[in-house]
Amino acid sequence: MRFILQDVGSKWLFSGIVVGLMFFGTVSLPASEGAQAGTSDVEAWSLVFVFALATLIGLGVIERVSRLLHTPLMSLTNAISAIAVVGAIIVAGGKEYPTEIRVLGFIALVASMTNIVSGFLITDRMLKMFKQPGSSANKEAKR
Amino acid sequence: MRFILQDVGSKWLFSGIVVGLMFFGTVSLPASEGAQAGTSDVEAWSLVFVFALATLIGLGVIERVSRLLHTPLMSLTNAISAIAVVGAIIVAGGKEYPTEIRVLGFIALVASMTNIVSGFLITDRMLKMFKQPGSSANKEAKR
Amino acid sequence: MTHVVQLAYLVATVLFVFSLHAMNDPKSARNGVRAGVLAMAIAILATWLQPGIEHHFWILVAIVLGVAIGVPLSRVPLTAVPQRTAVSHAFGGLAAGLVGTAKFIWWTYHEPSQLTQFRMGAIVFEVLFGFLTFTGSLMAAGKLQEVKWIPQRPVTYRFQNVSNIGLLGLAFLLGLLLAIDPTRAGATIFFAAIIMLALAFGVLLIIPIGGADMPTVISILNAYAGLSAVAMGFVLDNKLLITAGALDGSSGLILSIIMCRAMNRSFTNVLFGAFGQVQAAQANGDQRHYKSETIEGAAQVLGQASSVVIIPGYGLAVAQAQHRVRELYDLLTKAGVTVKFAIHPVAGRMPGHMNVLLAEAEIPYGDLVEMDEINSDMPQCDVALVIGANDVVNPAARTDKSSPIFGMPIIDADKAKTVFAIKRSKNPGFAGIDNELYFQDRTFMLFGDAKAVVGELAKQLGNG
Amino acid sequence: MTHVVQLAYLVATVLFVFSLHAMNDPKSARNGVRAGVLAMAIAILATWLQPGIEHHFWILVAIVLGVAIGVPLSRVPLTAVPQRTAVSHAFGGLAAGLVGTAKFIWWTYHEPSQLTQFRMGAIVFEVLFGFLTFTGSLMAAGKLQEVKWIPQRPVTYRFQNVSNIGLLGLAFLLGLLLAIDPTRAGATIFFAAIIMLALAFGVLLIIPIGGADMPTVISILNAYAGLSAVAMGFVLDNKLLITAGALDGSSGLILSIIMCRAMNRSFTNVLFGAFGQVQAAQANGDQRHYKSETIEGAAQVLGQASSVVIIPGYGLAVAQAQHRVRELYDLLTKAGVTVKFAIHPVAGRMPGHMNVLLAEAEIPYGDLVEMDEINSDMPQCDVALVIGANDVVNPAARTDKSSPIFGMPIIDADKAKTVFAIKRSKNPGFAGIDNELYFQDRTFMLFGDAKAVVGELAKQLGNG
Ligand SMILES: NC(=O)c1ccc[n+]([C@@H]2O[C@H](COP(=O)([O-])OP(=O)(O)OC[C@H]3O[C@@H](n4cnc5c(N)ncnc54)[C@H](OP(=O)(O)O)[C@@H]3O)[C@@H](O)[C@H]2O)c1
Ligand SMILES: NC(=O)c1ccc[n+]([C@@H]2O[C@H](COP(=O)([O-])OP(=O)(O)OC[C@H]3O[C@@H](n4cnc5c(N)ncnc54)[C@H](OP(=O)(O)O)[C@@H]3O)[C@@H](O)[C@H]2O)c1
Repeated sequence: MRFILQDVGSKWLFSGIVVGLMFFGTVSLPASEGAQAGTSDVEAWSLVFVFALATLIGLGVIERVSRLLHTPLMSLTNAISAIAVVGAIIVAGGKEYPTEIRVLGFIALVASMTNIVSGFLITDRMLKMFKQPGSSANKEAKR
Repeated sequence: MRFILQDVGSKWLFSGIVVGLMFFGTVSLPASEGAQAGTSDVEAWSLVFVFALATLIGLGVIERVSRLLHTPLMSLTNAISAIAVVGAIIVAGGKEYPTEIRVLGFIALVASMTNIVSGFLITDRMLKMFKQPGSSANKEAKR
Repeated sequence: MTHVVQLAYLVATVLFVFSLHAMNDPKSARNGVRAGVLAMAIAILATWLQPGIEHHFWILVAIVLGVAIGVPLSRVPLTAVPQRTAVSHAFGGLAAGLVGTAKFIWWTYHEPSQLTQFRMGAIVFEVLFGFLTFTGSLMAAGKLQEVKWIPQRPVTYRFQNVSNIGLLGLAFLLGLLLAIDPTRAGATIFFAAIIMLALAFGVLLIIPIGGADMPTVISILNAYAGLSAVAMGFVLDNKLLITAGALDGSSGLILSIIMCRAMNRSFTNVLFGAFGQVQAAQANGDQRHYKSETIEGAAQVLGQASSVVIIPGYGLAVAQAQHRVRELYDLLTKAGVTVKFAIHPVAGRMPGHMNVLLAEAEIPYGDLVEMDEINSDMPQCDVALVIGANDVVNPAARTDKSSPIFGMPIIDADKAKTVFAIKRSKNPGFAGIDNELYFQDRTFMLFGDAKAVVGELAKQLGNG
Repeated sequence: MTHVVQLAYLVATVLFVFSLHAMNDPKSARNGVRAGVLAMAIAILATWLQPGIEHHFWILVAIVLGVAIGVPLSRVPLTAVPQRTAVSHAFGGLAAGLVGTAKFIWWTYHEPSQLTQFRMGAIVFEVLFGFLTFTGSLMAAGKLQEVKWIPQRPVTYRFQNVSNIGLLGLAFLLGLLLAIDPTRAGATIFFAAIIMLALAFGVLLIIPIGGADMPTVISILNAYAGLSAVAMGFVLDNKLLITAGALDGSSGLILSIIMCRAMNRSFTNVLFGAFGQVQAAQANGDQRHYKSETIEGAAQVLGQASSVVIIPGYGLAVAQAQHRVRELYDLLTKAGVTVKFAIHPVAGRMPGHMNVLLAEAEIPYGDLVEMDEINSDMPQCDVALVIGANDVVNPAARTDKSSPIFGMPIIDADKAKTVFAIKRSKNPGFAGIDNELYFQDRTFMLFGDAKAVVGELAKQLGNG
């Protein structure tokens, strides 16, 4: 966390705060209807908590990723961000949706699946190349 | 996380799973009334998510605490666990509660406040003693 | 208002995480305390100012009382820190248990429709962990404080483990029945029974554990106190309770793992092993021969060494010899000797014990070296000065497969060119076993109280 | 069913965290990929098997199509990895944007009561970030791939930054208005305008940024793609989307911080600085004098050295010389020379570029040393062999306050006893400035393509 405070400095903190405030503004506007429809206030805050905690985990975990692996890390997170696939399935397959909406979901699903497949495959392809010092492949080559 | 998997091994994982399952069992029992009363299913799961994420953060952060500071760490977390104060205030001060219930809250509040005050004070007292190598207090003593 | 409260709780959560994060370095650690205090203040204010909260006088009185008890509790001597921590856990468990009980009573008698299965399940956990932690921690504190009517030695009897686990299982069963039908007939009796079982289990869990295993037990109880706060969060639908409790729980978990690992024992062994019972039987040090050295001789050797490693242990804490050690450190450093302290993770009686002790004497923490780091330098070390340490320098852990501490990582004092060992008698340490180190050729004993012996060493060096 | 789905999402969340955690060591990294694949499979199945989901044929076709496009995309040469990543981000942004649009249309026309302010706000964020990432990433990929009709150089014009920010501000304003009253008259027009503005902003954001700054931009777009997934989670009330998106967002954030820090530049400077525009103007290397060395001479010096540090840079990647470097490494190692590789965090064109490249040639990663570690050893190093690196060894970063790279941490190649530098010409590197290193007394140039020169060096050493 200190990492962040030092380096990003004003800019990111600033934009973070702006985004946060906008969100907060949106959330805190007096709800125009009862709590039943859509996400209730408390549930919305639970989602914000989940977001904040996951970000803290992310910062902690990514900071410790080996410098050797930053390129594969980029493609791994790329694959993970294709989690949008979940939303795409819901829209593409939801029984209540008319075709024109499901077409949007279909495109989104193709796009996400592409990311998942290519992201994981290329990450693994790169990681396979990292040979442990003194591993057999390496010794053989040194022969 | 590997830390955990290696060392606690079967025992804790096992008890963790038992606890988790019991919880899950409790949660997944068919709700006997509508979703309005009490916590809804989805909201309950949000709380479980918050718990899981906070635990992951805790494991990551505590693992990195300096070995020098394990004793102060014990008293610091001790103070933090006095967060039960929040529940105690709600019970002690809730306007709808009868006196006999508020007495329980009162005792709980005294107990938690004791922990907060003594926990933070003693932690700070211990931390104050840790002198940086070559700090002025130290140089003076070396004189 | 909900939004303000929830935002406050979110800020408090982040501050708590930051607080623990800051403990990764002594330089930033005090900021951690500040962040923790701020977070707690925010949490208290946000809760208090909610519209549903009245009876401000009650709250105020409780807070004043809490401060009045808390301040003196924070002034205990450092040797009493483990007991204080245990008492604190007892308070924490009590608070969680009482809040759970209050909510149960309220919902059962006033708003039964609110008592969902989910909430009932959470209340059962809260009350179980809370009250178990309450009595368990009080027992642990008693053993550590060596209160007269609490036996220090492990107390064992036939079918102990079976009956304990049976008790806990019964409590769980009752809890499950309650959770299935929270408003069943006799719910209050079920609930009362669960409380009684939890209270009893707390006591019975600690009885078979020896006083010296208490630090590990306290850490586990710490985790339980955290879990009871988590359960309270589920009951009250309060995310701050969940996050703070989870942080606390993981801290207790990791500290107990570290201790168990550094002792090469398992949780099961600590909790059910009745360790320390056989202590007296195994030691037979009196039959063997020790070489002694005079203070003058030892002071001379120390003064002529080029590197000295001091290995402190529980005896240093008992004798409160840290300030004398500081004098010795200053004199040797001034004479050009490199002095390092080798800190074993479980030296003393709580994690980090030696670090706080030496920090109290203002020894710069840069000279406190962890076991793994110093061990590779031990063969180059001229003098290893063992002050009140025993098990943590016992080479049997490396060599003797039959030893109860076999496999425990130790500080390799036996590899130093010369070893001086300060202890009062021929008695063994916590694990109750002989220490080969004391019998080896290069080891010389300096019998006596650590404070006195180190003081005299310093005097000799100062004069000479 | 809710419970099964939610449990599956929780398990997937934990697996994703584990997946990233495993990347802290190359040994465990492939387990990380496995955990990620497992998590994704669980997430997909849990979602698909929900009762509300039908039209399985559509889903199946989409998945097959995705696989059909994804597999070839994963086989691109390693030099094209940055472009591939950018294209992927574009897909990710597109998916998020489309899902947001679909939900907006559905709720507006079919279930307006469901379109709460909270959801509307989240949809606005999702669509903004999604479509901005879509066009922005496509532009970035184009610049990296050096597509003809996308200008490589930064394109600037008057009031560029002001108008860009104005555009974004307008989109935010429309979003705010929509969130205040989601079912207002003309909501669809507002929404369409937001999409257009986001698409336009994505293009305009990238136009003023030079091709070589793209890696940093890609990382920032990565963070945006993550944030759009988070917003989608808020829209769909789906916690897995939130956690995975947040992990992704923090990864993008941290990688861009690392790059900015290693270049000693700020985000603002990368995004709005139009860096690289003035490139040609500053270089005047042609007027100064270089010392050259023959292949034979250099091979001899290398063979007689006792320690060689190889400093690879972007040129090594361009020339695809890694396998030749491997030959050289083998020959030198066999001759008893200690060979280490000094890896600068931003050598090449993406973070960790050199590591993957050298790993491809099966050079054991134990010999790849980070900048901070190797710098203290540089004065003891006999030969520093700079292969296609320039800015990362430019001592002006340490000494010349007026240099655009002043303050950037560099590898101290200039402190080695002898320096050989391989490059094709007298042209400057990415920052477009002269490099004092090439003019110093102990530096000898080996002009030519990296692959050819290193190959010949190896041949000489092999024969000699
Ligand atoms: N730190 C933790 O977190 C923790 C937790 C649980 C268990 N433990 C256990 O505690 C033990 C710690 O090892 P240790 O080497 O520090 O201590 P130890 O093995 O208990 O030995 C302490 C030694 O100090 C001597 N001593 C006691 N009072 C003294 C005095 N006033 N002056 C001089 N010497 C004195 C004792 O011998 P005399 O009686 O002859 O003087 C004894 O040999 C380990 O077995 C560890 O597993 C530690
Ligand atoms: N890695 C990242 O994540 C990242 C991200 C953003 C920006 N950057 C920037 O990229 C730069 C990286 O520094 P760097 O030292 O690696 O590269 P550089 O400064 O761009 O220099 C590359 C050198 O390689 C030479 N070269 C090009 N093709 C060659 C070939 N086929 N054979 C031999 N030499 C060849 C070039 O000279 P000739 O043309 O004379 O051959 C040039 O001097 C830094 O300024 C950094 O800030 C990096």
